[in-house]
Amino acid sequence: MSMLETLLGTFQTGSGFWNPIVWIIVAALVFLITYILRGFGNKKYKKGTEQVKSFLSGNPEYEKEKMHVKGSNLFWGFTESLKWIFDILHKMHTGNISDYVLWFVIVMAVLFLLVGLM
Amino acid sequence: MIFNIPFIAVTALVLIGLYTVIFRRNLIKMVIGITIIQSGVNLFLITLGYRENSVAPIFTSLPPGTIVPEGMSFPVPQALTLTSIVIGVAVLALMLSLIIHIYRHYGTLDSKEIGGNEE
Amino acid sequence: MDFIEISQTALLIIIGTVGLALFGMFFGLLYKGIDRKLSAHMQGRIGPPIRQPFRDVIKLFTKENIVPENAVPWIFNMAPLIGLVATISILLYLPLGGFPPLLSNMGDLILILYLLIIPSLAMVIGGFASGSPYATVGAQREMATMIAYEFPLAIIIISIAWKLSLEGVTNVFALSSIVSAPIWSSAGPIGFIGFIILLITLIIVTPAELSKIPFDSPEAETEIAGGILVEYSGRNLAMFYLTDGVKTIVMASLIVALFFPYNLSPLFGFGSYPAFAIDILFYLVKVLLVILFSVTLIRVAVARLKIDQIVYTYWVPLTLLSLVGLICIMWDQTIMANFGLNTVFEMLGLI
Amino acid sequence: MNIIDFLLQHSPALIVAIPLLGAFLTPLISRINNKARNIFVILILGLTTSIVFLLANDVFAGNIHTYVFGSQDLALPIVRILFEVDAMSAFMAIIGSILALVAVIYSWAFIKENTGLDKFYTLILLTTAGMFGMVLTGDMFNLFVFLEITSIASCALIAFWTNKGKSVEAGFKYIVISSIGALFLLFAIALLYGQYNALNIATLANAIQFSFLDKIALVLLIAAFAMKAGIVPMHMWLPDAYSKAPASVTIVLVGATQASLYGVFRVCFTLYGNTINLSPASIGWIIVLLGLITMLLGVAMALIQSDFKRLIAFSAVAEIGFMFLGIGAGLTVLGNAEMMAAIGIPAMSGGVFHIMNDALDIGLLFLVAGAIYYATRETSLDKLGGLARNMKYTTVFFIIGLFAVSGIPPMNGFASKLLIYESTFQLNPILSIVAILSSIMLLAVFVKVFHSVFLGPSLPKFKEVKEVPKSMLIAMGIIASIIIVFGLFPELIINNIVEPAVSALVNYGDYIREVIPTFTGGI
Repeated sequence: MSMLETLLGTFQTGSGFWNPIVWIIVAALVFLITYILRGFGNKKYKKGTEQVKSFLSGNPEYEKEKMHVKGSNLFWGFTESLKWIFDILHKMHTGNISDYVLWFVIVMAVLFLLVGLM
Repeated sequence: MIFNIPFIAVTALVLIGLYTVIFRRNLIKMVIGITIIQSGVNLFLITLGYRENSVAPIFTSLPPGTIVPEGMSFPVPQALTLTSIVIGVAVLALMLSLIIHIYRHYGTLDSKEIGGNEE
Repeated sequence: MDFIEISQTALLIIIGTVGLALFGMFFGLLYKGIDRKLSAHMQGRIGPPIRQPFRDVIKLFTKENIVPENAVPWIFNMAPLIGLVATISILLYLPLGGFPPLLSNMGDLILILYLLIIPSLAMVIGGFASGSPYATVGAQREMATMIAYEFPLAIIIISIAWKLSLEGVTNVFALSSIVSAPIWSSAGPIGFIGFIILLITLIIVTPAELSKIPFDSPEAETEIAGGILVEYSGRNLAMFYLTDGVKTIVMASLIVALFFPYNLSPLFGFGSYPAFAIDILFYLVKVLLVILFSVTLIRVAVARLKIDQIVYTYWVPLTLLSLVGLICIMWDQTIMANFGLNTVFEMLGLI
Repeated sequence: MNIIDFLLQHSPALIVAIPLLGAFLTPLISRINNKARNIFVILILGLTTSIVFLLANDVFAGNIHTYVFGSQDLALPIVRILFEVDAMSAFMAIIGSILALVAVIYSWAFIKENTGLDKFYTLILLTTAGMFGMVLTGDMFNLFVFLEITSIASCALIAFWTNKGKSVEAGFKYIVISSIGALFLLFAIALLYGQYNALNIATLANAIQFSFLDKIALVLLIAAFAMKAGIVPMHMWLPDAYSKAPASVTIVLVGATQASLYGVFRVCFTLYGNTINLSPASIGWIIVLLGLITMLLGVAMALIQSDFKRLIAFSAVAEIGFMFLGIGAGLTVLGNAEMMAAIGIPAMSGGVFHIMNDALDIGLLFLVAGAIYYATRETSLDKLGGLARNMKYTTVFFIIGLFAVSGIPPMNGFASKLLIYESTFQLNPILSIVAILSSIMLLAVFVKVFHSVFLGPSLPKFKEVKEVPKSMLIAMGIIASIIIVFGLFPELIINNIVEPAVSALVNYGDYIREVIPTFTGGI
């Protein structure tokens, strides 16, 4: 029994709790309920017909490469509205080894200042 | 004052080395800069081991009247320096061999030209 | 703990889980119907009957469940289920009415914050898995919205916990402690303003969490034809529909638990069953009010924002607003002790 | 004396010696054939791992192990090298051993088609030996030597694919930056030696005065180690090195980076532990601040990357910020028993636990990236797509890694991040807010990868792609199963592994007393 209690033990952080095992059990239970509920639904669809084509507002489908949105195009809205931050970051990363050493020296200088002020 | 000269030399060597690494664009020169920093640090180590009027710490052939161990210069800094030199040689060899490869691929030794690959 | 106790707890959890799942789905759909009716009336329409969402779900269950050829079937089918499961499991950590959370000592506010991510994440992954450009655009918008609103949301949650930790409350992130020590009671005048600011921010965060207008650009029907959900149909879409309903309840309950944890039963001096009944009723009314303000009113009053505007709204004005709230609370705590109204009056020689 | 006791007694030396010996035997063994060599290397690392576990088991029970090379006489404290293993060292050694073992299992198939494999395995074993030496040693100069061994060996590994210009370039950048860092480290060691005539960490910690020179040494030590650990804005070598190295090398590099992280904490807590209360908050706050910057900038850069491995490398940078935040928060309250119990211990448990979690999560993701590279010869996110159909197991491992690294319950990352959020907010609410934000952005980063690599329509050019060989799947499976176990039983892990390591850092007096019995501080 003590073994079981250790395994079921709640993880305490001092300000909160987290019990993974109980969550897993509950989630499995809910999964079962929803899965049964989902089972009442209609399973069928017509494979290989027009149905399974992607919806493109009636336009013909492009070749597969063009249907796949490229990784670097994702999060456009986010990078767009915070463009100035990303521009600065981009400028920071020059890829030049001299700059890497320069950053190291700068950080060291800042640390000297901070520790010296102590 | 005369005892401070090694420390001034150490500072100067380290700063010259850093300057070389940061502001020179030729990779070979950067490697030279690193070697200069290394010499500075090694000089610093060896300076720390200096003890006025001391003898070499070889127990079997001490001159008569030596105070043990105060009269002997301490062997540890020398050992450290030797180790550091050996490591330095290994690093130097590695860096130069990498530079050969870089030259083969890029046809240049300019750090700005080979560097600008950041996505 | 002996075997009988464990089995009793287990039984309670099982019954509670089943009950809460059904409760969440039923009231989620019911409130959805009320929301639609109310917003229709606000726009001068008659609107659908309140039981319309139930009919929608039943209709979706009878429709074909199409898996498009560009989709990755197992991820495409799993995503709606995972989303619904995670959403329902949050209900177990929330106090509902006079009842304490079913798993009160097994999960806290940060866990709820993270579990709230999972339904949106499931939608995002489901959208990406559909393999349709529209769905991909919608999904990446949803993800960007998620990063955007998480900033003010984190500020709100941490501020409340920080305030409670100064009050000497133990386990500040546990919902049961937050409910038992309502934040209004310990706040001074400036802190009160701070909490009102945080409440307003949370109410504006809610529509984005639920993908409602004006923050529904992931689903924007008029431009990307339903976005994330464009390829979903039949029972998979019904799952997302239910998730949306349950998530509305969850968000409203969270706001109720954080800001309005009061119950009516102590006021009337009821005990036992009448107390449960009146508390549950009062809770349902509170949830309705929260939904009215945070979903229906905003939805009717404001038009849809573009995605970069959404990110801007959350990262600049709302983050600054909630930081002002946080500063008010901190000021209340540290500065009021030294430079509070009493001290100021004393300095002016009024007292 | 039975064999277990013997092994345990000599384990600190054996853990370094066995991989070192194995490294130089590998070229000989590979004369027989490739299979024998692979099995030999796996056996060597398996043996080392089991000794690490044996030692760790004893150390976690509360015994600090010391192992003396040279003079046993305490009167001459310099004429010897001391290995000192406390729980933190053992914790780091466990991480290193798991990563190295997984790396060689993975390499079996991953690197099979390359030439010069005897050198490859030699270098892997050398890196591992250096890493173990760094975390086990009790001597500052020895630390420098092992750091250099690790740097040189891993530089050669980064540049292993010499037919690619970028790899060589990344290797060159790595060796330049790490040799400069190491030289400043040596400078700091010389400063300490010049003042106190000692190199032993415990002896130095006993004598240290926090004079002006000590402050300079502290800055140099923190800067050098932090650079090797990849702290923003000195992180730029890290994405280059991580992304251009073969995947099985990257996972060893993760371990080497974390050994440098260990260096920061050893210096702050043990070496300067007794004097850091002279300036109670400052050093801790500097560490916390570096952690916050690292988190935000790392994750922001990761968001805009378009190369799979480079993206993971930037998120590895962000993850290191979490450890700095957690452990730095502990450092701010060092010496204040009440605050330490309320804030410090949970925050540091989170930070230390996160070291382990980061190694596993980031390691798993790099292995997945390597698997994708192996199957498609492609790492650009713009060219990949639809691989979830062809590589089901890899997809599942990626999903586990995705959830773990972004701290979605019930994975291990959630437990450690929960500890960090729920303790640092008491120092300042902003700390937790930034941490939560970075964690969500990490999720966004990897969801982007999930879409662009695994989801979407099946591309014609990847029609023929097959699942990767078994050895790579086994390697990924080992890490994934550890992640799940850690996620499901965080309480067990915290109590049995993390808590001893944290208390070893906090009660730095025990470490010093093991060598200087008269030391009185650091209770």
